[in-house]
Amino acid sequence: MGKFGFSVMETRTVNFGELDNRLLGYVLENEASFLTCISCGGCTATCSAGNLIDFNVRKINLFLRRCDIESLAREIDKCMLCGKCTLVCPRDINIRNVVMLIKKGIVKFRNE
Amino acid sequence: MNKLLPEIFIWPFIIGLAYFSIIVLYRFVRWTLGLSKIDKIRIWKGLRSRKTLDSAIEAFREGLLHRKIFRTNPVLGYMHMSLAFGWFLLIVFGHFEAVAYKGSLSFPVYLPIFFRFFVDGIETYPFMHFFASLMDLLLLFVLSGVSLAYYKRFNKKLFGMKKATRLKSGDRIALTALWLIFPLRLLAESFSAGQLKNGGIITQPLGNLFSLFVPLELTTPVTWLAYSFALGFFFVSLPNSRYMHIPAEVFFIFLRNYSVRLKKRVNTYSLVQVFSCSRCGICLDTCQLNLANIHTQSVYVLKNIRNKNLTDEVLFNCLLCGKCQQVCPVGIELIDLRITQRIESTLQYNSSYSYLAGGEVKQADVVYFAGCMTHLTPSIKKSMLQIFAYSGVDYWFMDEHKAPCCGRPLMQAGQYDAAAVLIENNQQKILASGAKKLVVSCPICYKVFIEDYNLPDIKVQHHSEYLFELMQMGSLPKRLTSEKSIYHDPCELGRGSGIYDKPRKLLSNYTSLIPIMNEKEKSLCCGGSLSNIKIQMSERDIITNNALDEYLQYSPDSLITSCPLCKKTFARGNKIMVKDISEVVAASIVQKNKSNACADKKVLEQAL
Amino acid sequence: MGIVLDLLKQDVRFHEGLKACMNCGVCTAICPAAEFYDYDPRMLVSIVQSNDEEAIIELLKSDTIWYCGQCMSCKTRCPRNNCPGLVINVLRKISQELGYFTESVKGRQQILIKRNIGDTILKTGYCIHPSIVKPELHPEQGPVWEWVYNNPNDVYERMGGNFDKEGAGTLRKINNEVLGELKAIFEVTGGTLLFDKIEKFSAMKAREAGLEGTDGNIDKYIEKVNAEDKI
Amino acid sequence: MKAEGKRNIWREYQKEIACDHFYYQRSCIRQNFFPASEKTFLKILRDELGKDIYDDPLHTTCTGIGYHTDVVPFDTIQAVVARHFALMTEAGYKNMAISCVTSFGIYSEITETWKEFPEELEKVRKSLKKAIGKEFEVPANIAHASDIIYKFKGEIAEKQQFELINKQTGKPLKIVEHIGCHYSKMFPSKGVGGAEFPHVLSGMIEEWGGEVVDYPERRHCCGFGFRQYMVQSNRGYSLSNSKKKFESMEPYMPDAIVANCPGCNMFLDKWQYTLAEMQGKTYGQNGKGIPVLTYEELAGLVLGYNPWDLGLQMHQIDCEPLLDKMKVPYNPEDKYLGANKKYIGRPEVAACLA
Amino acid sequence: MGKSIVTIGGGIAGIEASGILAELGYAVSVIEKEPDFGGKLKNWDHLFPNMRKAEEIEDYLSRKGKTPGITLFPNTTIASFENIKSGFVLKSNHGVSYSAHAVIVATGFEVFSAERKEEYGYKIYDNVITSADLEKRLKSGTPLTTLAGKTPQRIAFIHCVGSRDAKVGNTYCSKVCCVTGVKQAIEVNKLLPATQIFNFYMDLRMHGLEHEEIYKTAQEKHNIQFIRGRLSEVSENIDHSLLIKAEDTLSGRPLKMNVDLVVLLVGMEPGVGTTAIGKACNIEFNQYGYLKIPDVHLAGNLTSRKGIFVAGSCSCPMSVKDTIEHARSAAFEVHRYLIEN
Repeated sequence: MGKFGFSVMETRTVNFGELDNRLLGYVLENEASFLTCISCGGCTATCSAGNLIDFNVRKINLFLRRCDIESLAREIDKCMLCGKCTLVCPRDINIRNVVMLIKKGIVKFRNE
Repeated sequence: MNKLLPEIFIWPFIIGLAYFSIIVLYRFVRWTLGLSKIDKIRIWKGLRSRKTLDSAIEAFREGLLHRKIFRTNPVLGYMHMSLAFGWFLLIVFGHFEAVAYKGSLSFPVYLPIFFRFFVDGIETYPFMHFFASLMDLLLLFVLSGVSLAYYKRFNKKLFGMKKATRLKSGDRIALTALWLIFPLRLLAESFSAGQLKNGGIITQPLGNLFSLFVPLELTTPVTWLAYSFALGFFFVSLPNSRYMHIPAEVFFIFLRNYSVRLKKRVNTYSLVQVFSCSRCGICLDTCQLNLANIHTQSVYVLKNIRNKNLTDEVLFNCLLCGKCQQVCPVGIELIDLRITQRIESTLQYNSSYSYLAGGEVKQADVVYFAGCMTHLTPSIKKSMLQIFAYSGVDYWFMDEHKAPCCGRPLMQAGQYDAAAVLIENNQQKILASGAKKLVVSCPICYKVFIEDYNLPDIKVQHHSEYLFELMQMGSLPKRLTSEKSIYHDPCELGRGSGIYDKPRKLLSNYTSLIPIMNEKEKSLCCGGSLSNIKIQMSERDIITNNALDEYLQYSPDSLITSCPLCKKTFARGNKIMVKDISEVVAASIVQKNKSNACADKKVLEQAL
Repeated sequence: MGIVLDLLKQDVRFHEGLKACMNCGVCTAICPAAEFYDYDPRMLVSIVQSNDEEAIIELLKSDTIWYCGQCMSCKTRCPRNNCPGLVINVLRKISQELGYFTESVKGRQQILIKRNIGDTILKTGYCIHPSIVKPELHPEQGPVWEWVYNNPNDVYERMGGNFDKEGAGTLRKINNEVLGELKAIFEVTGGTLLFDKIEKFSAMKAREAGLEGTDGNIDKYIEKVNAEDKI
Repeated sequence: MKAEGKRNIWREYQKEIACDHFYYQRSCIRQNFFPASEKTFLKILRDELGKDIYDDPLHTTCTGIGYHTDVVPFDTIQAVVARHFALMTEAGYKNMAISCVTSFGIYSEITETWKEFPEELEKVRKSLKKAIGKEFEVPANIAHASDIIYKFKGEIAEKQQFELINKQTGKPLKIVEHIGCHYSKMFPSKGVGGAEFPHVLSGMIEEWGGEVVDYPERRHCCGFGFRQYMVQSNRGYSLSNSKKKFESMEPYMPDAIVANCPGCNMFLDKWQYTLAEMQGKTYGQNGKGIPVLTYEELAGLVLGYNPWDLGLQMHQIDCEPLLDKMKVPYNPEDKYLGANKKYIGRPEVAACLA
Repeated sequence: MGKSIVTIGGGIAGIEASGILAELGYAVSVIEKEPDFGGKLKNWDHLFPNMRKAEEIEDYLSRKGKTPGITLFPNTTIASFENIKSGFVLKSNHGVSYSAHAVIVATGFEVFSAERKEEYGYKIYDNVITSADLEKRLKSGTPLTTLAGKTPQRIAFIHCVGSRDAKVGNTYCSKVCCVTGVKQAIEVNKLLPATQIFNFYMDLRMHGLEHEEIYKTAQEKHNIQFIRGRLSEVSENIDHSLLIKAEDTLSGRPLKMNVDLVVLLVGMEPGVGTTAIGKACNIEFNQYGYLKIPDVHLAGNLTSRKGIFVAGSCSCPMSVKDTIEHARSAAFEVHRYLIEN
């Protein structure tokens, strides 16, 4: 803040040019059904964890595609893997595998 | 003594045997040392108990007679038995013969193995002709197994098997060597008999025949040498091939009888089991994933563990339905082995359920836990609440609004530590409720409540058991309809928890059950299993539809199950009316109890 | 319908600003505030459109409504001819009417603005007067402004101004008669009332937080509001 | 970039601007920070173009900043604006010339509201009558001061002394235009050239020999944000938005920025200083800032007015590099003198920009 | 029968309806302002949902146009329109009179003029094109590059350009742009597999039975990324790439992206021809400027004047498939009318 009493703010804008999408690639390569997500939110609506806390499964797709790994890691940790999302998904996406792959990918790319 | 060949020809055999013995001994020691302290104490105590004798008998029965394979598949059983037991008898009687020949217990280790090479027909010893013929017959016995094995390679259908395990190079060498040992022995003994007149009822006529057109001076030593090499190759390749299962299985039987158990982490007992797999392929055939052309069955997992190339794709592509474990002739704990591997592979994964702290608790006699899957099949939930209201039970619907998952899906994925957090939270709430009974609608939850929750003084029941008990107490109306139904055993409730009869007895009050081929222990998986992380929905559908098609052959009016996930999965097939056992019971209440309609309505509204 | 919805619908700007939103997001895409604050005008309009009184009250108590910079870029682009910026104006007005503004960090700042801009209007006839742009409060204005601030008569005279003097021209003194008219307009049209409400609710909040001086002054409160401290 | 496309759009948005007889409405911010620009505007209109424009001592602020910081209600600002209309009516004028873009936006919004909701107009008539006993007529024409300069840009060009050409290279000066948000974003039809490709400033620049640089964040707000600047702790918002613009225009290496909005002129000037202080970053050439001019200052330079009479010394970013390029003569000694060439001391030199 | 019909417009609808009526024995004059027939079809490359070549339909229509009984009048417009007792007399720009017992208006649509969506910079920025432009490029087979000849690394398809937009006066959905956008995205992906493709949409209105499948295939097989957010603006970077801005509405954050090519999926509008003919015939328009049909369910081919019928997209946005069906039903309505009168 210094002498001014304010400072330059960070932008919230998603800048598509500067995204690191290794994790996205890893997940999509190993679970192709995830490509077909239409962000309908059915998963979020049924989610057991989401019923308990502010947790949005749909946004996992979003964070992954926007390469917001920090938010992704924070959110994915809340999943209880109960599998309801997979059962309601209209596009038959294997969401539990996506969750597991993300968990694995986070460890993998953190170490790389 | 035969002068035509220096004794050096036995060395391939001797070296092989020595190598084999050292490696196997080394492994046994390493495995033993790798066990936990408690397990070691168990072994120490067991060694001096009856368990040792029991184990020896079992080892004889399973390792040599292959009783379990016999039961599943008699031809396959005979093949294994003739090879293993026949060879065993050859060795045993070969030793007796050597004793008889030498008149003492001291003779070189190779003598019984190459006996006819060393013994001239003009020498005599007790029971000479008896031994010669007995050994011939035993060899014939073994050879019958070998020829079945040949045949199996080329035509597996003879054995009623759809699949055969794929071979690795180590296996190939061992297999080739094994296939060659006994024919070579037959040839060698026949050649020797032709020269030395020392054969039995088979080898002597054969020898005489061969002597007419075979240059025995040359072929006899060469064949014995080849026989020795075949043995040597076999013993050398054995520890690195699937035939390691022969010693490992014996070791496994002893450890198992000494109450050594699999832990939640991979240890040397896991390895003992991995090495005990004969890759007989029985697990392959029973696996429903074959229908979807998925090749991740237990035998491959064990093989991959041995070869240290297990991938997530294989490890997590399993329904954990338990059918393979049910039929495994060696008794390997296939499910737990897979789960421990899953635990191992997900150790670094993170999870955070800090949001679970606390939660509402109500006092009641019975705690009802519907489970996540039941929330996706609200008719089950509705039926259970109707039944509770009808029977006047003081209950608390624990996960009516907000409750964590039971933890089992996490466990199935290997995430035990994560599951523990959920378990702890649920456990505290259940204990705080003061209830004496926990009723669970989902078999997946049921199993974890039984096995992994610490709920002293609380009886955990799946709703099918609970409803059976209510019926016995006369708290439920009975109303037999003309409907013919099939009862589908959910994996987790049937093979997983051994509950087969209570649901059937309960249902007999409402519907007539059609007996079907694949039921109880042999029941099919619906395909919906949460345990399979990798399978695609389209592949699940194949399994589901296959099961449905099998059921439809019996033309039932409805398919009854007692698992919300089975119900949901079968309903997806959209081929037959699928009901939960609770719905069947609840349907009779609505009919009988119109005066209670008001109360029902309230319950109904609550439920919805 | 609750009071908030009533108030919303009474305001002509609400009807101007919100016809029907289809959640397309063109407003957020170019919203300067959405770029730097955790703020999404589309979501805000969506909440207002929901007619959910409770949710709207939450909004009125939140920082959210105070992030907009009133550039009105949203109006240019909206394919449904809505103007989230105008809807914000109405929400802010209601938040102040009902005292909800003191519930949020950004909302509480209204007392600063009222005392700065609001009071300056009635005192000088201008929104901004050199006297309130004190260099110590405005370091960003830089040394040239400090020079101007210290030499207003000379600088403005050289610029052809009429600083603090009767008659026409730059920064002329607005005479009392005109200021009287301005005050009369504020009285009649609710301007004074709004000033009073901002003062009243801020004082209440200061009292509630134990930040009221013995003579009823709320300087301590204002200090904390200025620093965006917790209250 | 195809110029023809823009020209097509400009043809679509030809707003009506009165020719003569204006009632002038001053700007709070401009009076404070760019007082000479308003003086220059009146001078150009009266002396160069021979127009009649009335500078009424009785008008006040429109209270627009108060309105957009939400301390002045809509009813109040409508009545204040109505009072100005009443003053205009009393003075016998029908055409408004508005110095401030915020005011211009306010006047537009209010008159549009009255069109759509006539009952609001009646309400305002009543309350003004009640408060001060005045009656008013809605102006026939409301123009922003930049509209008027735009309209007469050709006449100004005829009297042009200096072209917007870099005399050192012979190439047109590269100038970035910045249009105040409230000029046409609310009502595109009320701005020359509309909201997306406004022509009001680019028209002047091109007419007077310069080259307009179209850069990606051209339309982005300077970040004033009213309450976002008025409260110290919020100013990061304001600063960050301007920074975004500077970063976007930097690769084009503009020689100057021209704006038509008081706030924008001030912020684009001052934030360059602040950013240089905070982050050591400057966006102009040779480590200096980019000079920021009002359109009157630009017109004044073109007409050969003394830069210090135009008030360029009140800018934090020095305009001398631009004057040098244009070969506009100036006396550095005179820059910071007070009235009657009195020495009043000099501002401290901003080291970060030197 | 000897009754005569004038069809105004020689596009898909006009030819199809006229062909059927000619087969039924009527004398049909088809008036077309362009030198050749087939309407916009000649600008399209492949048609959804089955990716058939548009030329196949063109061939079909040109055969249809040769049905005995049809007379084609290219380069002709209607100058006047008169009511007579037995029907109508139309006079052409060449001074030729046509008498008709019934008239079919099949004047089609116009592609939305994307330059009206100023913030997208069509005809201003070098690399902003429309879906119609892209279709022509695909058809011509020339390599798909930026104006400077570079292979685009990133392409954005922008949905709802000129549709669902009060700012340009078209509040309706043009129905075909969603599926066109996805179809073209797939085609571009096949041509330029290394290029990242994004579709910016609000809703994907994949109305036809197979259209949803096209969408899924685009995601699954062609890795096309769909971003839910309407494009707010396009601006040009110094390297002539484009900076586009939308809200990533699913995350509630603004989103910006540099792309090399922007394809605007332009909607449909009633054409000037439709407006002129409608006025000349004195028939009513609906609120969107299309020809008004009296009953959306039961009278889809009628107009406000007896004897004047409508076929194809001059009544509302239609796909090729819908247009052919609409033309066929128009022929039936005309036939029924002529029998009854």
